[in-house]
Amino acid sequence: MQTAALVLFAAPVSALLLGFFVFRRWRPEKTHWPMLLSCAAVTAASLWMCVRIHDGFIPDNVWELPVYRWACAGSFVLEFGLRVDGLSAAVLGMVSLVSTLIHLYAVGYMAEDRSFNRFFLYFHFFFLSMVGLLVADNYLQMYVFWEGVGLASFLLIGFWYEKASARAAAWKAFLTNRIGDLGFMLAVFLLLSSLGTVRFTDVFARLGDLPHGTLYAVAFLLFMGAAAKSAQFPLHVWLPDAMEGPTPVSALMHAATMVTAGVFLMARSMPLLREVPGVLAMIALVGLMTSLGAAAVAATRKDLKRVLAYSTVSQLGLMMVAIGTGNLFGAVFHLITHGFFKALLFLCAGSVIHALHESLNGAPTASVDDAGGLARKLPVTFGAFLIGALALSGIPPLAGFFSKDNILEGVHATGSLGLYLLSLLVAAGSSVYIFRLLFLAFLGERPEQRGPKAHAHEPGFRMKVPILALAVFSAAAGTLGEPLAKMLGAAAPHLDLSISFAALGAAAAGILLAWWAAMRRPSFDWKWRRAQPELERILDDDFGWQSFTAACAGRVAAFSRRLSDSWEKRSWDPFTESLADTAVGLGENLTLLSRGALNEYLWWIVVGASVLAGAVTLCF
Amino acid sequence: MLLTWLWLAPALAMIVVWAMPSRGLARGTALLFSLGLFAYSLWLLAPYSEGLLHLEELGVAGPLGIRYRLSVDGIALSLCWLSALLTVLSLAASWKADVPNAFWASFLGLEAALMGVFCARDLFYFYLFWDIALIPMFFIIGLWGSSGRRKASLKFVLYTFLGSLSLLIGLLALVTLHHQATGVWTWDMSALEKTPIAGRAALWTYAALALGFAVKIPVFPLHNWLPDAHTEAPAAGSVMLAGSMLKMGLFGFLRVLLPVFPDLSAAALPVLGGLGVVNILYGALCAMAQSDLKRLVAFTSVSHLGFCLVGLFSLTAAGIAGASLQMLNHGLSTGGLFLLVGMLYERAHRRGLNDFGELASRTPIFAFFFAFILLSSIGLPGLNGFVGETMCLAGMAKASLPLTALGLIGTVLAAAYGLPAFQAVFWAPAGPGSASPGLADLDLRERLILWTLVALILWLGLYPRPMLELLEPAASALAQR
Amino acid sequence: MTEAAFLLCGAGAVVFAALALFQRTLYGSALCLLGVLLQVAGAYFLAGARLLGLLQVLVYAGAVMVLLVIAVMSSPPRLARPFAGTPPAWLGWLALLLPFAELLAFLRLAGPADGAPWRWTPGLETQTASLLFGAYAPLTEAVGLLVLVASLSILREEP
Amino acid sequence: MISPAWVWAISGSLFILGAAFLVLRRQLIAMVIGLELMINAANLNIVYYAARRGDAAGLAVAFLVIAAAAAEAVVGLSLILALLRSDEAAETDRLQELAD
Repeated sequence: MQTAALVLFAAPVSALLLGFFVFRRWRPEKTHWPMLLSCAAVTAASLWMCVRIHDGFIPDNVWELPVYRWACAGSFVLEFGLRVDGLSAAVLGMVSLVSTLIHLYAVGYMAEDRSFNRFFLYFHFFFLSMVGLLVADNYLQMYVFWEGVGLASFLLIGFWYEKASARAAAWKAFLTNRIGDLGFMLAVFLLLSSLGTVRFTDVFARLGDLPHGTLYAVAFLLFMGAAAKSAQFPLHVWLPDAMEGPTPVSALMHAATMVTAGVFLMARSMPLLREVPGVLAMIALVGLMTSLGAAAVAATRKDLKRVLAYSTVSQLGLMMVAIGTGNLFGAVFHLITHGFFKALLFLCAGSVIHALHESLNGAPTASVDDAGGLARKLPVTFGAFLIGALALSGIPPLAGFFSKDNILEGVHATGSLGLYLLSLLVAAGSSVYIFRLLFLAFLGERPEQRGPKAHAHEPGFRMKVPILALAVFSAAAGTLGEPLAKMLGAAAPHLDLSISFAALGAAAAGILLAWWAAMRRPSFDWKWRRAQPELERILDDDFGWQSFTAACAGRVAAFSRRLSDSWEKRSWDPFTESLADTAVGLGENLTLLSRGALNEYLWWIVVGASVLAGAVTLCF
Repeated sequence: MLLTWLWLAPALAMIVVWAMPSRGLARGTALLFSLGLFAYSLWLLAPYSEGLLHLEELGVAGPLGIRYRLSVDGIALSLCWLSALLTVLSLAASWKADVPNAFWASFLGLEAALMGVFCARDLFYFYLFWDIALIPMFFIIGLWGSSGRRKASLKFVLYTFLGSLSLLIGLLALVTLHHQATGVWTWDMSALEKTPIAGRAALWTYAALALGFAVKIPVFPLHNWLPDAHTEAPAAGSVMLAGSMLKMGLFGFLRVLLPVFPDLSAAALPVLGGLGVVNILYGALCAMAQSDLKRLVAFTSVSHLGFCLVGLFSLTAAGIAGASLQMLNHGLSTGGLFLLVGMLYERAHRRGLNDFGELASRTPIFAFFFAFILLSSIGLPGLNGFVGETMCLAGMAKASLPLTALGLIGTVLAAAYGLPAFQAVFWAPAGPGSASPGLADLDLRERLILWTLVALILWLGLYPRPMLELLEPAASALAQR
Repeated sequence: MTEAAFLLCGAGAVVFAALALFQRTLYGSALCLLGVLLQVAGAYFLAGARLLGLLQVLVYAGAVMVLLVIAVMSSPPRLARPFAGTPPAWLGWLALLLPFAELLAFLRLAGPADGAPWRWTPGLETQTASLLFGAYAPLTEAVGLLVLVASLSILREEP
Repeated sequence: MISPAWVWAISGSLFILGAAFLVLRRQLIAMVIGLELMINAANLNIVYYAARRGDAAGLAVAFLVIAAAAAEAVVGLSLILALLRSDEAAETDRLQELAD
């Protein structure tokens, strides 16, 4: 295990150093080789760790290794260490697998981009931070890599920094994450000041002596951090704009790995959350609200990647619902399967954009208007997209069915019918928007679509291999249920037939609705937009939330301008400088006294003498 | 005599450099000497035992118990290193400037005064060096600054003199009150610790001393001199000003106020801690709205020192160690930023944010260094800024949670002023009148300077333990009181 | 009685001073000053300091007034007679004759000083004289020298 | 026995009239006159008390005061004469600057 952990960190760091110092100067177009090698090494190490933990070689599935003492200060000691247990090994396995495939895909996708080297440096830096985040053994170390991931997303979203929209999206993503990190950090400080330590084992062991108020606050603040990173309701504004980045970035970070960090944090602090049922209920509610809202918006978007982005937000909401209902296994299982099929969907969208490259003239995303009838031109991509769509909507043989079904069982077990029905609605919604996209983009052409009548070509071999691999994984991931349950020490998943049938029915209903809307009435999608422009604007604006956050940011900026200009420049600065002028003015007035009029001098003498005399007489 | 050399050597070197016949010679000796002094200050760690290095007392007790006493503890030693290092870097950075010998001499003079302040054990010598430090900085800003230097240097001097006046009043009051209470004339800091003075008199002395130090840290209402002084000072000047002169105020709090009035400091926590938080937020908000790069960096240093203040007044070992570490970090990252802005100004003679366009593609090396040091200054974890801020706020979390939360908002605002500035200068396309086209990338000398800074930032960020162990005993000693 | 006379002389001095203030011409003021000086001299006599009174008349009313008159004469006409007109004649007569009238009136009414209710200490003046040239000798010499030096200031060095 | 208040009244009014002269009149010569008045007022007072208490020293002082006043008047008037000779201006509001 020691060596595996060492490989986890040594490989990416050495690849980065090689890439930055060696390849950047001499052979920038070859930088992907060290990166791919390190990805392979990390995947091997993590899979090996999964096997070790699965087979029970590690006592009670937790392996810890304190590395070094980072800082000691008075009462508390901050140490860096590694902790690999069932949860982190499983997620690490999925993350490293998906990252390797997406790295491979990115080689093809970014082949002709001029800053190829810079892209891979940032990409691999993200991979390093993600790995670091998953194996951290205390909250502070997790926070360090947490912000590292945030920085990587800033750099990668703003990769094509010539475009103003990319710059704005990058900055928006980083700022929203920073707001979430504020909560995370405050929770860390709360723990530090009350318990004196932030190591998971110590914190969960001494949960008892935390006063209930602090416990409640810590749980809420941790959720705030997770909400920012996993794009939950109040802080989800950055994810749709994050599609400005290149597609491999959207695939890896904003679909499979980075956004799941929030859910991972929640899963990691499950013992703490279980102490505070109120927060759990709140998490379930927020998760449900986010997934419903995102599903509704996703079903109406025209841009390929935006639909997938909102779908990610919706699926993450579902995972949060699972966490909220205390179903840790369901959430993690869905996280893993979602990682596979969402990455697959994004990669297929990537090849579509790559294929339509000429007609898009450089736009990072393709709209449904540009696509249309692609199935004939891109058969492989269509097949993979179909598998991904089926997995996402939860059709039995594929992965989505098992994990979503488990979540629904968890929700059903809580007994609240409303929650269960709404979750079913979310399941239906997810199949609606993904199949609408499938029908619009791949099958049947519409008059409004400027689709590739002539020349869409299948993407290169290097991009096809990862797509096919991911297709296989998203098909087979369903079987991962039992081993994952064993690793997490949770109960083995059993299929409750009634719930699975209900879920299957919802999914089928969704597909039928999508088929009816897209295929039976070809131009329905464009007609209702013209009919209700108002509805279109609200949905585009996230029910008004995007403009609200933009307005808040604008108000803060205006306050800062007012503070620095009107207060600093025009009132406080001149005030202090005016002190000098008043002193000078005082001096000048005093000089007027001695203008040379002798009589006045004498007059002052007489006045002075009389005052003195008066004082003397007063004294005696 | 070890410590006396620390300030006496640069003073002598100042005279020697001033008298040098040729400018090249003066520049060379100044740089070599500052390197030597830096090595010497590092070597000073060897005899450094637990707690104080050692008490150097020379001569006989003068009138009113004044005696030439020097001593240095972990915090003071680290600040000496910082000033020595920053002098080396600023001298190296202004290598190409065509300036007379006096320029190099005044830097050495400034270094001498700073060393004096950090090592002084006797309040009288502390005050003496405190005021001497002002003179070279006045010349640096006044003679070699940019366009508005007259007003800025005058404002700087008037503000700081006001501060040192209040400091003098405070010191005199302290000593006389101490004499009345104990009948002993003494200026020695360790003797004055936990003075038996109490009641209104102690309050007024505390207020006077605090005002004197607050002007130097620039606490919120008294900070007007900082942006002007920085925008008008030459690059090397603002590195020294931000890097080590601002620390004199904090060092004063640390060395004089906390040990002498422990109970009052505890009582002053909400006031001064609150002011620290106001400093953080005010600095960050003003930085967000600046269009001049140097003024932006000046306001960031106001925000960083707010963290130090918060850490200091948490009166916990973690807080104080964090504050002293944050002083070092601020010296490195803001010093680095000023060096970078100086290099930019050296090439383009312009500092506006929107004067430059896609520098990332034109000067990639410069972009890398600027990004790295900017990230360290907005507190990206893994770099040094984060360590300092976390320790300060963790210390304050014990004392009062609302202040910690407000402080944390400061870190969010840090991202809000840091990244847009970075994007405007490096990512945004070059505007019509921008100065980007003709810019040359960094040459070897500049790269060397910046690599040392990057190395230090990374070392303090990833493995701050050795430095913390140096600061730890002094901090916990203060906290226990 | 002599005290009353003393006060009378003083009052006279005040009257003359007031007159001087409102004289339109410098001559007038100078004359009134002469009046004041004489009245004060009279007061000294009544106070029994006869030598002092004599000195007052001799030094003050004599020498200083002469200087003053010379200064007034040499001042530019516009200045000396700002409002055109000479000082009223009665003023001059009054200034000169009033002390004599007082002296006469006093001598006739009260007789010689011996009847003074003020219990003059006899030999007061002899004591002052011996004092002046005894204990205060250096002082009187210095004052004499002072007067000599002061008079040098009159010499006008040729430009 | 008249109360000293009367004497003080007289010498006080003499003194104030002298001061008034000094302050109100613009001609320098008038000022000198005012000065003489003030000195006489003071001298009157000294003599009165010297006589009342029979103190010879008082009278001696009075002597010296008269001598000093004379010296002072001489110097004053010569200055005024010098001024008159130079630019025919002996009024205060013409004499503003030290250097001409």
